[in-house]
Amino acid sequence: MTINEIQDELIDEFQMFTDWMEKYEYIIQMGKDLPLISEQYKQDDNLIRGCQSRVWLHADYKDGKVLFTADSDAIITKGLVSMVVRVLSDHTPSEIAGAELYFVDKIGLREHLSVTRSNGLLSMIKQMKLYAVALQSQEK
Amino acid sequence: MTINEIQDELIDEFQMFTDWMEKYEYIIQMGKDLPLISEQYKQDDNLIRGCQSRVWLHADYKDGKVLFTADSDAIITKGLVSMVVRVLSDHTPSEIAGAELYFVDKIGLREHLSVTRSNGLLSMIKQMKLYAVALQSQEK
Amino acid sequence: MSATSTISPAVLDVEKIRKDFPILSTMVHGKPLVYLDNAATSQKPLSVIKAIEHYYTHENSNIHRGVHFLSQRATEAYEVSRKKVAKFINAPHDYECLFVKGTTDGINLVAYSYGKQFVKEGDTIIISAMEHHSNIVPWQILCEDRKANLKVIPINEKGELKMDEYKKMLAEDKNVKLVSVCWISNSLGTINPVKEIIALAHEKGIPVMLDAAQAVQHIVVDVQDLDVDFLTFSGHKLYGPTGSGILYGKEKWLNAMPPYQGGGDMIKHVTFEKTTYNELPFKFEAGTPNIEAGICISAGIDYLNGLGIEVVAQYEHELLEYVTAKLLEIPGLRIIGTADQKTSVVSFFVDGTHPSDIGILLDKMGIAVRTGHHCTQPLMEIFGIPGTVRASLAFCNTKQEMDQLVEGVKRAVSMLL
Amino acid sequence: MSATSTISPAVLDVEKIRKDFPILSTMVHGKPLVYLDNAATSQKPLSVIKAIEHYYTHENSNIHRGVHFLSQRATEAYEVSRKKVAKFINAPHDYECLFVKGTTDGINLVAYSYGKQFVKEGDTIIISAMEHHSNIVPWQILCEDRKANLKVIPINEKGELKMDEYKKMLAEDKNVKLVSVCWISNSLGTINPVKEIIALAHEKGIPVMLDAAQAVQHIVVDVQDLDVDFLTFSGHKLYGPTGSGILYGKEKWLNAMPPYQGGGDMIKHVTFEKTTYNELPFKFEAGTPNIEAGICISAGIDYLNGLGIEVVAQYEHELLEYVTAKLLEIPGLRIIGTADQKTSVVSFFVDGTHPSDIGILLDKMGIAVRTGHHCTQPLMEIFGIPGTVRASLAFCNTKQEMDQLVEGVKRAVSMLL
Ligand SMILES: Cc1ncc(COP(=O)(O)O)c(C=O)c1O
Ligand SMILES: Cc1ncc(COP(=O)(O)O)c(C=O)c1O
Repeated sequence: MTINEIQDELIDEFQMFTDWMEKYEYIIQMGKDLPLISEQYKQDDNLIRGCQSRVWLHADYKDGKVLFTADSDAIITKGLVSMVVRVLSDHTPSEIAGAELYFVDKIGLREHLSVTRSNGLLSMIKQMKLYAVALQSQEK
Repeated sequence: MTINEIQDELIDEFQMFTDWMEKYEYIIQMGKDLPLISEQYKQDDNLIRGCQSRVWLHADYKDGKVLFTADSDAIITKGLVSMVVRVLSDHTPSEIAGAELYFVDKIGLREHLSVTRSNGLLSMIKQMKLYAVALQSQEK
Repeated sequence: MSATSTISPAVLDVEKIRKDFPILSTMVHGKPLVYLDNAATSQKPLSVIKAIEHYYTHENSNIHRGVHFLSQRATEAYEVSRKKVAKFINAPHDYECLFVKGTTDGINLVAYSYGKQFVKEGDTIIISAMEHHSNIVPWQILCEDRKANLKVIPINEKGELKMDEYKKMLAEDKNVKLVSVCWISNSLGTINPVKEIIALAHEKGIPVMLDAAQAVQHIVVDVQDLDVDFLTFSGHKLYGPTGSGILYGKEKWLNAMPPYQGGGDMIKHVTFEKTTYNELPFKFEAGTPNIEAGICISAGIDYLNGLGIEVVAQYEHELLEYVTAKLLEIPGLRIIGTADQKTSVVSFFVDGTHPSDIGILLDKMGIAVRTGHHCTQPLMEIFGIPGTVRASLAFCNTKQEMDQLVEGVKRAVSMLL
Repeated sequence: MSATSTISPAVLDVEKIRKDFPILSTMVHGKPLVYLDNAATSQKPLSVIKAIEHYYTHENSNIHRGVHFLSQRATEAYEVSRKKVAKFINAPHDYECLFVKGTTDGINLVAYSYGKQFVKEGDTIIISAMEHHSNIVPWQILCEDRKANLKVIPINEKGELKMDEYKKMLAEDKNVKLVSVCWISNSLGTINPVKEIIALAHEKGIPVMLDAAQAVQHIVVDVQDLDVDFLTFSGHKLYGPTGSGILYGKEKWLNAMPPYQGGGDMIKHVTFEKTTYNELPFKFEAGTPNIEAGICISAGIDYLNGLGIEVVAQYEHELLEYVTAKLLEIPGLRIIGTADQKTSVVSFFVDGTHPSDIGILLDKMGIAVRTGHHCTQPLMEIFGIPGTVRASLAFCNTKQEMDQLVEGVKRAVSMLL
């Protein structure tokens, strides 16, 4: 699936929820599913410090594709993080670098990407794109 | 005449004016009448610096009474100064120290005594009272 | 006071009071707003909003230097406001009350100007372990610049200052130049024994600064009774406009200190060779002041005075006791800050959850709380937690809102665990 | 342009514009207000007053740290405003635009932080002879602290900078660390050749700061075109609230400078041992900002943009030419400041009178002008006068008001002489 197909799939999944609480229950559920990163990568080097919660991000490069794993100490952030990983992971650096993440807005979670720096999500996406750009320039 | 009699006299004199311009014409007239201080006293020691205009004040003590002379480089201030001198000069230190200058307010010139520090009038009155208090304590 | 006691409705007519605050009728995500972030900033009564509007439609003008009508009018309003502030904290002289931007600005002013004059290499500044970053970082900067030491009064597990340690510091260190502590902690709600703190320092001739950011809106302030040397607070937490604040300082200190900022209004005479500074308070008020804020900070004070601060304090205290007892019924919930003397702030942590998760879910229920470290990171490290959920109360909150908070937390926790 | 030329009414519909400013219908001593003190502070259009009201009734909340709805809303409004400001001055990045209290605060910030990092004993700061006290005193304090030198670019009798002298200073002094001059003089109206000033300094690698307090409301500002290093202005002179202001600084300088104030929001991580500072712009915005001012400064900018600053500039220039010619018909009246490039300020002195006398009498006729030294005492000494009467114009003034001013001055002079 392309990045946008995954985004559309996510938007679809959220369409069935009629109120905020249901949405967040689903996000929390995604956050609870399995650890997203192996413990060895939960170290300061991989830490993205938001104002409130912490996010760890690790990138692997394999067969021309970037594989992301991530985690957070806050479960809602973790749920959000898992969505972003689902969307961006396993794509080529140029796909990732060029991706426009519209799903967050469409699902109604724009505030989590806002300037308030209340969580590490925005910094995480930035970091993922940086990795991609770096790998992209290696590719050439 | 007592300080208050002079104040009342001044209030009376201003009663006949119906508008601001006439009032100020009269004040300017008072300002123009004769220099109020001899040149030798127009020196920095006797200078009270307001934010806008400068006022010079000199005090003599004679036969138990304080004689004030004063001047200013702005003519309206000079007019105001001449009124205060007329009210306070030639009285005993304790009369001066205890005087309440209600005439300024009654004539409608309160703004000239305001916190805006736009002229040296307020500082001048303060200074006159300080002289009086100093002489008063000598008296005892 | 037990959790089930009713709050006497005779004390304050809260429903009527709430009508004075237009923003309280906001709908958030389809729910009525429950505003429990009063310690971050207070909402403004209509009288304050109207005072601002009145200023701009009837008085606006630059002050202190103009001879014209509007300038005189604005200057008068500004200086009358200063007098009201002085009366509010019982300052001996109005010129000891400087208009500043807020608490942070007030502390920085003292750190800079007092520090420049009085703090040398090897000297010590004492703060406490429960300080807001605004009462930490300015002293760190000063101490780094001067090679001075920053010492920290520790706290016990209830979140109270260890006064014995403070006494030891004063006894052992001959070079303490200033003590600066908060009156009330913004993350714990602890009311510190400031009168005793001041008296102990004064025995050694050491001045004391109080960060009263969380105090002025909750308890009676009397700087003469306290004999405090510096005290600062923010207008925006006191029902007044953002960008307003007060630094009270004893005349003797303010006179001995060099100015902080240079510019218009703070000078007497300027030449390129030599500049002489103006008298108090102007020496410390460089540039065009925030005239709106200066005038309207006292509109907030008027409003509070209208209710009566003792009545407000009592009501807020009853609310706090009520909500605290209710919250404690939630399994796994720990109250952070359990000092014997407390007011208006309840901070908590629920085992197995992250504060920000609870905050996000409460927000979706219309309940505004603050989550995180509340600008007191060192304090969070002492308690070993990433932060807390903090509900901070004011007289415009109701018992019903306390119930909503408790129900909201229960629901959030059940979703998260 | 001759004095009798009519001002094209097509340019601006001033009568309509005046309705946007509620305060302009004030009666002063029974006369309609003629407000000619715009350089001291501008009046506020209704849209700005409404924006303030809207903030307090719909958005008020502390920003940057809250997860709840109101906090997010206020934060968004605040950061959107920063973007508007950046666009207004064509800053490359919005985070190079710091919210400050005003021009004085902006200059003090640079004097402190840039000075701390870059100015050492024996270094030189260059200012000019026409600076406002706010662009003199902070440098005096810095130079005194650091044992550095303050050098002053002299002016000619028209009130223009002697550029030759400036070039000589740059050529002869190898230790110049900063040039800080006003773009437009508040007492003379002179528009300085800032692009040339900057280019000359940059040839030697010296950064330049512009005091744009009197510029932003009258001419188009493009910091990239100027290539200026620092530029600061006050919102209250730009139709915005008091206590608002902007300091633009190039990223490379702001990153190299230590923070100014310490406190909440400007830190990344605080421990008692070590504190790491936040990124731009937050590093320089300690404490709860003046949120109202930050948001509403751009309401003033929006208003001005709505009229079009080129149109405004043209109209104001025509007014200035008109009133200048008329005033010169009064015997004994000297215009102070007759630079070839001038805008919106006319300062004058009438032989045999004191400026404050004229100001008091004009006030009684409802005309608000400023009298005195306008916070430029050294400049008054150069001209050998105690001060001037200054009429400062804005787009909401009319030709008829110019006539009233001239008639008023005539009447005042006839009373005084
Ligand atoms: C040229 C100039 N610089 C600086 C200032 C100071 O601005 P503020 O008082 O708003 O800080 C002013 C305003 O009076 C000014 O005209
Ligand atoms: C105890 C305490 N000190 C200082 C501050 C800083 O106040 P401000 O941000 O208004 O400058 C606050 C407010 O957050 C506070 O609660």
